[in-house]
Amino acid sequence: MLVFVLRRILQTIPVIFGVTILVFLMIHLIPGDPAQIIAGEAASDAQVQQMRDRLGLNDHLLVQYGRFLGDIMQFDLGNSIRSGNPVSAEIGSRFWVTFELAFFSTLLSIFIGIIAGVISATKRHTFLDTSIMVIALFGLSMPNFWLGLMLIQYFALPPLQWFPVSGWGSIEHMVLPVITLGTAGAAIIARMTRSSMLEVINQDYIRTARAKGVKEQIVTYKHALRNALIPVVTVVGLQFGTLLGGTVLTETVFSINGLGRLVIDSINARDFPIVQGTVLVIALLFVLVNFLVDISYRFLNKRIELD
Amino acid sequence: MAETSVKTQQAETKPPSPQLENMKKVYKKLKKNKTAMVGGILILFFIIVSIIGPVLTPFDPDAQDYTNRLASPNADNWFGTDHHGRDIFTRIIHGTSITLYIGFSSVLLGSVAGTVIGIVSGYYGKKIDAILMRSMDVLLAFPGILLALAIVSILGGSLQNVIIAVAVFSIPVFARIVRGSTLAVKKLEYVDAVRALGASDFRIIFRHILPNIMSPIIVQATLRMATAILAASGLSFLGLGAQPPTPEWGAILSQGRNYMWDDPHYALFPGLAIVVVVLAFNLFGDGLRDALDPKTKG
Amino acid sequence: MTTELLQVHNLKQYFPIKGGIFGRKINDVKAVDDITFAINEGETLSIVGESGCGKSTTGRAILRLDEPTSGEVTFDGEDLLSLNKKEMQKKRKDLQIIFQDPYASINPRQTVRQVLNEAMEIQNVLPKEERYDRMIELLETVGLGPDKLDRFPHEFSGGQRQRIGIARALAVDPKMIVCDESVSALDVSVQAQVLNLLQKLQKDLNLTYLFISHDLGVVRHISDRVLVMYLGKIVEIADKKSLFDNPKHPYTKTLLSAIPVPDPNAKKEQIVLKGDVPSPIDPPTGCRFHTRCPFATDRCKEEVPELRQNENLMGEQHQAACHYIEEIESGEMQPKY
Amino acid sequence: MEPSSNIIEVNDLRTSFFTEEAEVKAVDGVSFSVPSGKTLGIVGESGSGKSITSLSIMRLIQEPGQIVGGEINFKSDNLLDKSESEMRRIRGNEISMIFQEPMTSLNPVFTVGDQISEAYRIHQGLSKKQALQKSLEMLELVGIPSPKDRLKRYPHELSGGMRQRVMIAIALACKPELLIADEPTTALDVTIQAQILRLINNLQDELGMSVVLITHDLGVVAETCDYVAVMYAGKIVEYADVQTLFESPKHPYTVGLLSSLPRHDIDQEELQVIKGMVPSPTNMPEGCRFAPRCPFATDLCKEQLPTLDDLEDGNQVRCWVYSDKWDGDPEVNVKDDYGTATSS
Repeated sequence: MLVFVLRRILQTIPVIFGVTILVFLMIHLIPGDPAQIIAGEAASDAQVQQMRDRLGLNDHLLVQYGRFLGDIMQFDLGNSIRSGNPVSAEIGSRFWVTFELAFFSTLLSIFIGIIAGVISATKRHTFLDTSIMVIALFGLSMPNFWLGLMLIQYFALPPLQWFPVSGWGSIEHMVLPVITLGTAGAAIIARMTRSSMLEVINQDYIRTARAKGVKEQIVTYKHALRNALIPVVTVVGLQFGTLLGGTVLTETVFSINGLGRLVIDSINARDFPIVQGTVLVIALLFVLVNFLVDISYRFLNKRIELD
Repeated sequence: MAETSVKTQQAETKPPSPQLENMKKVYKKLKKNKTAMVGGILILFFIIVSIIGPVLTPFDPDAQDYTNRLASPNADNWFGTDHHGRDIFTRIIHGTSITLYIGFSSVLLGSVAGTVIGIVSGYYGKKIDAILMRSMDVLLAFPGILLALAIVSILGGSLQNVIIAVAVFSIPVFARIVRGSTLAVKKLEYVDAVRALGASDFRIIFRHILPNIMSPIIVQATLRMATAILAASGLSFLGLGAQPPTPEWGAILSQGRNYMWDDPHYALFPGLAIVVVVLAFNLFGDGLRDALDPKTKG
Repeated sequence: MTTELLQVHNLKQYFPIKGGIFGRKINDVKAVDDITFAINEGETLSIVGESGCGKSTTGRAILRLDEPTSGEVTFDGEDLLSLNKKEMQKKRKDLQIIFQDPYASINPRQTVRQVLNEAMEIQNVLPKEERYDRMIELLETVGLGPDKLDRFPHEFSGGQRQRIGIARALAVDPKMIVCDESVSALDVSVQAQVLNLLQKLQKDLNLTYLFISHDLGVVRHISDRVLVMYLGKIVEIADKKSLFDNPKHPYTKTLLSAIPVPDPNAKKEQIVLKGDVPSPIDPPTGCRFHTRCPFATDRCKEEVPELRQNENLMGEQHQAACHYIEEIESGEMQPKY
Repeated sequence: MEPSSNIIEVNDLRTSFFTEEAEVKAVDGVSFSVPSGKTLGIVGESGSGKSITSLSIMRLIQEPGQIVGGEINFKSDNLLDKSESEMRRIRGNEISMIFQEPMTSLNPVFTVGDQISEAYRIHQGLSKKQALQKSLEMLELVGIPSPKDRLKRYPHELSGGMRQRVMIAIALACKPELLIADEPTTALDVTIQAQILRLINNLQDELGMSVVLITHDLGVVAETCDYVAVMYAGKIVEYADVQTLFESPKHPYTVGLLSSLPRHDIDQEELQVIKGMVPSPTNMPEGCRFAPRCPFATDLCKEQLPTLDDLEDGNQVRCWVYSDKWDGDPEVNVKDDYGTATSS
C-alpha cells in the first residue's frame, strides 16, 4: 500500500507540472500583447511598457516559467491588477466558502445518490424504480444555474420566503445553493449505484452467498453493496471536480463571495493574475482529491494486486 | 451457453451489407426501448424546429416593442415578452439552431481529436501512451467548465470560442474511453488473427479496431451533446458566450434573471428549453447504450 | 529423410513486471525459458502442459505475435526474428494460426466472405476475379455450404466458427499452422468433427501442425510427436507412442496418471501431486519440478537437468530432462509421497 | 443396499426460462434419484440443462427462469413446497453446492475466514470467534497449507485450486447430507483436478454424504460416480450404474459421445463423430430430440418422443430402438453398429 501511495504521488508530479505550465501559458496565449491587454486599450505606450516590466514579459519564456514556479512555491501568485492585493490573499479569503459549498454538496449527492440507487436496484422494474430514475434523469439534465434560479423563485421570493436569496454563512444560506449544486451529482451517483448493483447481483459470488443460505437482504446489503460501491467511489471523485467547476455558476446565482465569483469578476475585469491563480488553486485541489480517491479505491478494491 | 443455429432464410436473395444489417438490428432494439424513442423523437423535433421554426414564427426575434414589455404568457406571446418587448417564444425557436450547432460542432471536434489520441495511445502503447495519457490527465485536472472558462477568458467570449472551449474539455473524456476500448479490442483473438495474416497497422486500426469501438464513441458523443449544451449555456449565462442580442438560451436566461421578482416567465422558459433538449440527448444516449451493448439481449 | 521445417533455438519469452515506486521493471515472468526443438515437414508436433507452462506463449513467440526476448526461430531456412516488419508480414503467408475461442477469433462485423477475402487480399494470393471460386472451394474444404458465405459469425455455432477460422488460415496456402487450443472450447461431439477435419486437411494439403493443447487425449489422437512443458521448460519430448506408453519424466507420468479415463474398470495407479504449480516469476532453482516431484533430491534443487536420451530405455527420438531416468526406471529410487 | 434409502428423488422436474418471444424449456421433465451415500453423475454437453437441474434443486433459479413443475423430494419433503425461509435453512446446511468458477465464486471483498464462518453463523448461530475456530478446522480438513494464515486472506491471494478448496470448505462447513458439485474441476488443470476430486471423494466417505456431480467429462464420471444420468437437450436419455453405462451404453447419444472422445490411454484410428449440433432450445425437434443427429433415426423417432424405460440389465433408456414399437432394423445393435451407421 505504501509503495502504491508513493508511486501515485510520483505520478501526480508530472500532472502538477502540466497544470502549472498550462496556467502559466494562459497569459501568453491571449492573442495580441498581454501587456497591452492588461493595461487596457487606452493605456499609453509608457504604461504598457511599465506593465510589461511588471509582468516580466521581456524575459525568455523559460525564465518566466521558472520565476512563476518559484513564486508558487512561496505561495506568491502575484498581485491583483484591480485591487493591487496579493492574489493569494484574495483567494485565501474566499477559499473556504467555496470549499464548504463543494463539500456539503458532495455529501448531499453521495447520501441521496447512494440511497436512491440502492432502492432503485432492489426494487427493479417497479414504479418506485422508474420514478427514481426519471427524477435522476431530470436532475442530470437541468442546468444548475436555472435550478438555482427556480429555487430562489419559489422558496426565497414571496410568498414562501423560506430561505435568503443570496449570501453565505448560516445554515439557511446554505440550503438552496447546496441543493442546486448537489442535484446533478446525486443523479449521477444514483444511476451509477443502480447499474453497479445490478451488475454485481449477477456475479457468481452472490450465487454462492445464496447457496450458503444467506438472507436476501443480507445478500443485498452485505455481499452486493460492498462490491457495488467500489466503482461508485471513482464517480464521487469525478463529481467533486464537476462540483468545483459548478461553484462558478452557483456562486453567481446566489451571489456568494467564493472563488467562482472571483474568477468571473476577474475575467470581466481582465484581472489575469487572479484568474490564473484561482484556476491553478482549483485544479490543484482537484488533483489532490483525485489522488485521495485513487488511494481509497485501491483500499476498497481487494482484487487489485498491490503491484 | 446454448448454441444457436439460425435457419436458412434467404439463400438466393442477395444479402444486405453488414453495416446495414447491423444498423437494422440496433434500430430494432432502439424501437423497443421507450425512453430512447422519446429521446429520439424529441431530438428530431428540435432539429426540425431549428430548420423550419424560424420561418413559421409570426414575430421577428429582434423586433422591439416597448408598448408590450414583460408581458406574461398570453395567446399572442405564448411565453410572454422580454424587457425589450421581444417575443420570448420566437427567440427560443430562433435559439434552437444555435444550441444544436454549438453542441454538435463542439462534440464533433472533441470526439474526433479524442478518438485519434485514444486509438494511437491504446494501439501503440509504451512511451506514446504514457505521454498522451499524462497530457490528458493534465486537461482533466481542470474541472470541465473551469477549463472552458479559462479558454474563453483567453480567447474572448464568442460563440466560436465557446465551441472550442467545450470541445477541448471533451477531448480527454473521449481519449480515455477510446483508449480503454482499443486496449480491450486489441486483446481479442481476431485482431491477432489478422496480424497473423500479415495485415498492416493501418488496416488493423481502421478495419478491425475502429468499427468495433464505434458503439461507445457514439453513445458518449450523444451523452456529451447534453453536457456540451449545458456547459455552453452556462458560459452564455455568465456573459462569456453568445452575446446579446443573440437569442441563445443561456443568454436569454441571464437577462431574465434580472426580472425574476415580478416576471418569473422570463427565466422559466429558456431554462425549460435547455432542460428538454438536454433530457432528449440523455434519454437517447441511454437508449443507444442499451441497444449497442452486446450484453443486453434484444 | 525428413526435413525440418521449423527450428526453435534457445527461445526465451520474458514478460517484464513493473512495480516499486518508480514503476520500473522489477522482475520477469519467465513464461518460456530457453527451449529448443524442431518440427519436421508434414508432421504434427504437440505441445502439452498445464496452464502457465508457456505452451501458448511459445506458439505466439514463433509467430512473433509477441516479440520473443531472445533466441532463434528458423522457418523454411529463414531466421524469422531477423526479418523487419514488412518482410515478416509477407512471411506470414506461410505460417498461420487457429485460435481457441471460436467466439472471439472472428471479427463480429465481417461476413465470412469479407473474412476470407481479406485474408487473400492481404497476402495477394489470387487476383480479385478468382477469389469467389476459391472462397466457395475453401468453405467446401472445411465442410460448410456456399450459402454460408454472406453470413455473420453470430449466425454460426462454435464448431462452425472454428471451421471458418480454419478456412481463413487455409486461404493463404500456408505451409504450417499453429493450432492454439483450437478444439478446447468445443463440446466433445463437435470437437471430434473438427479434429477429424484437421487430420484430413493435413493429409490432403501436406500441412505441418504445431498443436498446442492441455488435453492429452486430443494430443494422443492427433500428434506424431509430443513435447511436454512445465513452467517454461521442456521436460520431455518423444514420438507419440513412446511418450504415452513409456513416459520417463516424473511430471509426464503424473500428468498421464491424473487424467480420468472413461472406463470404470481401468484400474490404474493415480499419482496425485501435492501443491500448486510455482510462480513463473521466481521459478524453483535446478529442476523446476523438484518442489512437487516425489523423487527429488538435493541435486535436483541445484542442477538444471538437460534434455537427454538413454538408448537402452527410450526410443531414438525420445528425450527427457531428468537426472534420474535410469534410477527411477530400475526401481532404485522410490517415490516419496 | 436398501432400495428405498434415496436421499433425494427428483420427479418430472421442469424449469423454463421465459423470454419475450418464447418459453425456453431448459429442463423438461427430468427424473432421477440419488441413493444415500452414493455419487450420481449428471453428464451432458453445453445446453443440455444439467446445470439448471442442479440450481433447481437448490431453488436458486433466477429471473426470467422458473421451476414450472415436478417434485424434488429431499428426505421425504418436497422442496418445491417449502417457503423461501425454510429453503434458506436447508441451503448450505443440509444441501450444499459448489460451482465451476472458483475464481469468481468467492466474494472479493471478504476474507476467506469471513466467508466460511458465515455458514456457521447462519446455520448454527455461533459467535464470531467460535465460527472462525470452526472455519480453521474446516480449512485444515480441505487440506489448505498454513490454514491460520489463509483465514485472513482475500480470495485473490489464492490460486484456483486453493479457492476451490475454500469453496468446498464453505459447502461442507455444516456437514450437509447432499453436496451438489457443478463442474467443480472444469476450470482447473488436470493435476489440480485430481487433487480436488480425491478430496471430495475422501470427504464424502468421512462425512457420509451423497453427491450429485455435474460434469461434461466422461472420464471424471467413470472415476468418481456410482450412478450416471446422461442428459441431452433438457431430458435424461440414459440412466444406469457406472459399470453398466460404460460397458454397455444403450442410447445412440451415449454411444456417440463415448466414441467421439479422444483418449490418452488407448490408440484410436479415427474418432466417430456425432453429426450436426445440439438443437437450439427455442427450436426443439418434435419427436426424439436426438433424432436429427441419430444415425438410426426412423420416422417414428422424428414424430414421437420416446419415454425413459427400464431395460433388463438395469439401464433406463429413452430410445425407440429398445421398445416394442421400433420400426427400424430389428437386428440393430446400437453400440456395435454406431460406426457403420454414421459412415453410411
